[in-house]
Amino acid sequence: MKARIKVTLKNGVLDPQGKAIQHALGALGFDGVEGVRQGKFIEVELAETDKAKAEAALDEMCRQLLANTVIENYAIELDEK
Amino acid sequence: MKARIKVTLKNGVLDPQGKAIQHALGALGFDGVEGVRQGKFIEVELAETDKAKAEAALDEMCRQLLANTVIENYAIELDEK
Amino acid sequence: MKSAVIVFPGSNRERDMLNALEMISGTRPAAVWHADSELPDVDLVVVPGGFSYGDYLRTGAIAARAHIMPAVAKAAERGVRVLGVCNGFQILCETGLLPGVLMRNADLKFVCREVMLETANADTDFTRKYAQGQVWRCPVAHGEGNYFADEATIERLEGEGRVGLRYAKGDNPNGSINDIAGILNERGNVFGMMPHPENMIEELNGCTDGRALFESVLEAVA
Amino acid sequence: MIRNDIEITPELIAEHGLKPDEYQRILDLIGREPTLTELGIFSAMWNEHCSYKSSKKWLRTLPTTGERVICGPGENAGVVDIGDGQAVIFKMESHNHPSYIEPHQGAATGVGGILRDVFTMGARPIAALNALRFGEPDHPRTRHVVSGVVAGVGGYGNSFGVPTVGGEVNFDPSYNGNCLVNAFAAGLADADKIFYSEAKGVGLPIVYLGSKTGRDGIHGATMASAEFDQDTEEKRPTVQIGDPFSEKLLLEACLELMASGAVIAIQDMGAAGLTCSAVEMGAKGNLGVDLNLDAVPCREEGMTAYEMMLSESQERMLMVLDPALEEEAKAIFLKWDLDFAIVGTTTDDLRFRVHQHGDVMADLPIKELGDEAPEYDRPWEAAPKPAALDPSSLPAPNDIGKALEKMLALPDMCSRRWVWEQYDHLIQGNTSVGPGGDAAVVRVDGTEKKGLAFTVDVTPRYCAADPFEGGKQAVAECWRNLSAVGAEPLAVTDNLNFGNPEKPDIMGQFVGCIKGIGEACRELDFPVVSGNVSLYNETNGKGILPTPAIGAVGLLPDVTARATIAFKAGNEAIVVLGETKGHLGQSIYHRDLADGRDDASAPPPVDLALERRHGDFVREEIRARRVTAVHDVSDGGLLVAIAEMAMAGNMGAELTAKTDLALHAWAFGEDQGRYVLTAPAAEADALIARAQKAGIPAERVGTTGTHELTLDGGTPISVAGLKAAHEGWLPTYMAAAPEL
Ligand SMILES: Nc1ncnc2c1ncn2[C@@H]1O[C@H](COP(=O)(O)OP(=O)(O)O)[C@@H](O)[C@H]1O
Ligand SMILES: [Mg+2]
Repeated sequence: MKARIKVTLKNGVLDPQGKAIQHALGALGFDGVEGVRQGKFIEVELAETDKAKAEAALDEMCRQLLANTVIENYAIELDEK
Repeated sequence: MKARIKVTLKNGVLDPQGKAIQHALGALGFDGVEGVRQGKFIEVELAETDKAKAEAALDEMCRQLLANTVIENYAIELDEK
Repeated sequence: MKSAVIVFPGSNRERDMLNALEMISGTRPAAVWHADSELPDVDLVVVPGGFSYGDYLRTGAIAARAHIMPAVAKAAERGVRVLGVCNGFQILCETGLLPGVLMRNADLKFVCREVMLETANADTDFTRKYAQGQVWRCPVAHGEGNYFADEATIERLEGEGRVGLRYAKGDNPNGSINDIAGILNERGNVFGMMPHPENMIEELNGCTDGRALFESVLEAVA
Repeated sequence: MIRNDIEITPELIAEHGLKPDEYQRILDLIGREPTLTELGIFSAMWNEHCSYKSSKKWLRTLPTTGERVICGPGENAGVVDIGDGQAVIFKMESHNHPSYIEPHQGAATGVGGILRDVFTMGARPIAALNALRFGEPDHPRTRHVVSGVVAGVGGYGNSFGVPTVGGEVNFDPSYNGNCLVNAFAAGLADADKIFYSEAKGVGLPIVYLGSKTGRDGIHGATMASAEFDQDTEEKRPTVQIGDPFSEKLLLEACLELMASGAVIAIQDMGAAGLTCSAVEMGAKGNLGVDLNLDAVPCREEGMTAYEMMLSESQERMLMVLDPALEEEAKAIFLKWDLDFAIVGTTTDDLRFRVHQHGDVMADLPIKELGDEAPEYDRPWEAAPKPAALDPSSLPAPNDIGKALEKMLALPDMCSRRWVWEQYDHLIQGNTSVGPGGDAAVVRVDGTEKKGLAFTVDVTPRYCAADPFEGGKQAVAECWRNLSAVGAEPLAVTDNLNFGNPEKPDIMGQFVGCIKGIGEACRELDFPVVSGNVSLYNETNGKGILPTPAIGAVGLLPDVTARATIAFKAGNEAIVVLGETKGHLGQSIYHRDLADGRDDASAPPPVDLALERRHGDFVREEIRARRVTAVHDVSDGGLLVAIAEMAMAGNMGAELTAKTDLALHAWAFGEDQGRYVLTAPAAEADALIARAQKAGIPAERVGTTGTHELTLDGGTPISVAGLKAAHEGWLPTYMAAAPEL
């Protein structure tokens, strides 16, 4: 089963990368870029075939490793089979 | 207008982070993780209100900066207004 | 030798490079600001190490789009020697002056230590003062030095003698493919390398093995 | 939106860390109830961190002056003359609590903060060090904290571009819930171009520089805002994120700005950013300050005065500007893509006024905010002086070689390579001795041979057993480490980490350590020029080991005449300087090899006169190039020191213990004031004679050579084997649960 995880910074947490990208886009002549936030996009391939179990496992993975829950949120999306 | 961009490594491109994550998940006791790939998730806030124009601009941004098209693919998703 | 060192916001080994070039060539290089669009008339352009633009997004990505870079590309086209060290190597790859990409170190950690380098091709403008196969000391200091390119590119690089430097056997600090530490462009006038020869040039550094790299360029442009 | 006219309830006061009597003091001072913003300002200014209310009385007892001291405590960092019109500027600061909550960012912003302290004074940072204390290795959170902290320290310094050349790492259960991250930074400036925070001149613009203000690190406010802020869907994280890239820009812009002559006074925004920096600048200059918050560059919308005044967003500065140079100053900041905003003016009425949206959000007497902060003479209780340990109470090891190998692979004794290889210790091209030796040595940029040496030290288990001796020892060990590379010790900075000062026994530890530090600094002419206090380091009512980390700086006229610890050649004499008495109380041997975790006996005493004599002698020998390697004897004792020299040089030695002591006491005793030196065999007698003439016990204990250590003709111990054990522990430990 395939899962896609988005890890994004919580609101209000400074995002130096996003800031630098926004600035670079401006320098390249792209106008009207009002904000950029950079997060992670993680694709995980699981042997598990039970959706509920996969979801639970992924949630644990996010908590324990994939996201830093002090400053990041995460969202899990599972492939429908 | 808000856009979400996923930047992912092309097939066959080495992904040290993905590999390290997979390994770490194994060490944490998560079984059956068969593959992990890490990409980026970039959220862009645009002043532009015309969807087609926004899309074109975002595509340019990806080509010029946000993705290294030699090794990365990108996908743009625009908020429906 | 007249040389120029490009300075980006976030560059931080440009002073090391300026000092090294001055010490070895006897002439203080010009420091060229990223926002300029022209280069002085020089024999060598160096893109130095550091964290240009914080290395945010991808290492070297934002710097590669800086104002000055088209001028660097043009100089390279004219045959001017271009050397990229560490972040400079990453930037040259991002601009396309060199093929491939530098990914995160295989263990995901920044590494600063001395490694042994092997001169894989001593017949280049950047390595001629080393003997073919010579093994020498040089420090590395990077988090993303894991060189990668597709198979065809690697084959070409290897086949055309464009791998100038390799990490000596068993001393690859980052997982780089074929132990690649430094590569050339097709024409042989653009060289990118992860290690820091500019930090290995005087007694203070405990060893002067890095000098020969600069002396090679010096000789090439003489 | 937090309103400013909220009712000030006892709960709100408590949430701001103010005691009822402290609140009464506020009422008496201003004659009315404070606004919420004012309460926030008081809580920031009067907390332990800013006001030093529990420690001030004792800090005053430290010696802070000296011939070379240009500026002692009271500014962002201490300034010491190093001749030739140059000065070294340095300080150490803790970021303990943030690093436990979010190890990577906590440590990173700790490094960022101390670098800012240094370049705020006009210095370009040239070296960073870090003293780290973690919980016991088996504690479930330790690995995560180690990995994050190290990545954070490295990530910030590497990107900023300062070499991280030294530090220390310890593991102890007392840090399980409260790690210590103490960051040291030193910079270089011309002695006549130091910048201070004292505002001068009335009606001058106050300028905000650097990154924008967000809602980072608003501590007292978190709870308050949870209450007032019902419709926020997620609890606001208070973690500050470090942006080394912006800091690097800020450095370059500030140095350029200072060179332009536009800066009258400058102060970085650290803890309680805008509040502390503005109040300090005004109060020091006997001036008032009017702030207009509408002009403050903000990262988020709708920030209240309260939030802006307490935000701890990083990479920001405040300065008083010469108005004649405003355009020039602004151009510099724009060039570096940093914010530059005039946010206030200096006034002559000694008020601290904060305006927003046309309202006065705070109007307070500026001097009193600092001067009238509570100061406590907290009750303290000295622990009884511990008795010395009877050495015969400790069993001898079955095999001294095995014991040595085990010792070298202990968490507290193993190689820290795994840590410092993640730090760029070479950048700037001036590193002469990097991590792994006694003190780091960095050439003074632009000079041919002049050098500075740096070290940070403290032995918390000694401080716990006897705070006074432990305090002395921390200073003495710094002195020794500097001397061991050939540097003249100049001055120190301190970072005093303790538990809850409201407990008399903890306060007793604090007082004892300060007294010991003070005595050692006085005896060694080693003034304290800056420092930082971190209290309330405890979990579930249990304090950390008392950990007064000392950072020290020394001067070398010629870096080519510095010493390193590695054996250089075979057939050289190994000479021990100082008396070996086999003191095993509080030793690593006792604690970790003889089951002495609960040892309450006395740590090794420190004789300061002898320290000075021995250090002076060693330094002279190094400078005269008469010795080939030098290492001081500390944790683990003599045999460990020799083994470290052997491992560093990949070379063995034949050793003889000419002693009446039990072999393990000779090998592992931690008597102070000792050094191991090597010199060509033919010169050994002369070396010993010189030492004895100087009144220093000196004895040849062996000869370098081969690839093994042999003690008294016993079974040879492979140096490679020792090295494998020594180098192996930390990477193996960290590999067990990889982190990203
Ligand atoms: N333990 C100490 N010993 C000596 N000086 C100290 C100590 N603690 C703090 N100081 C001095 O008190 C002043 C205020 O310290 P601090 O608030 O930590 O500085 P900053 O505002 O730069 O963070 C500084 O000049 C510092 O050097
Ligand atoms: Mg400060």
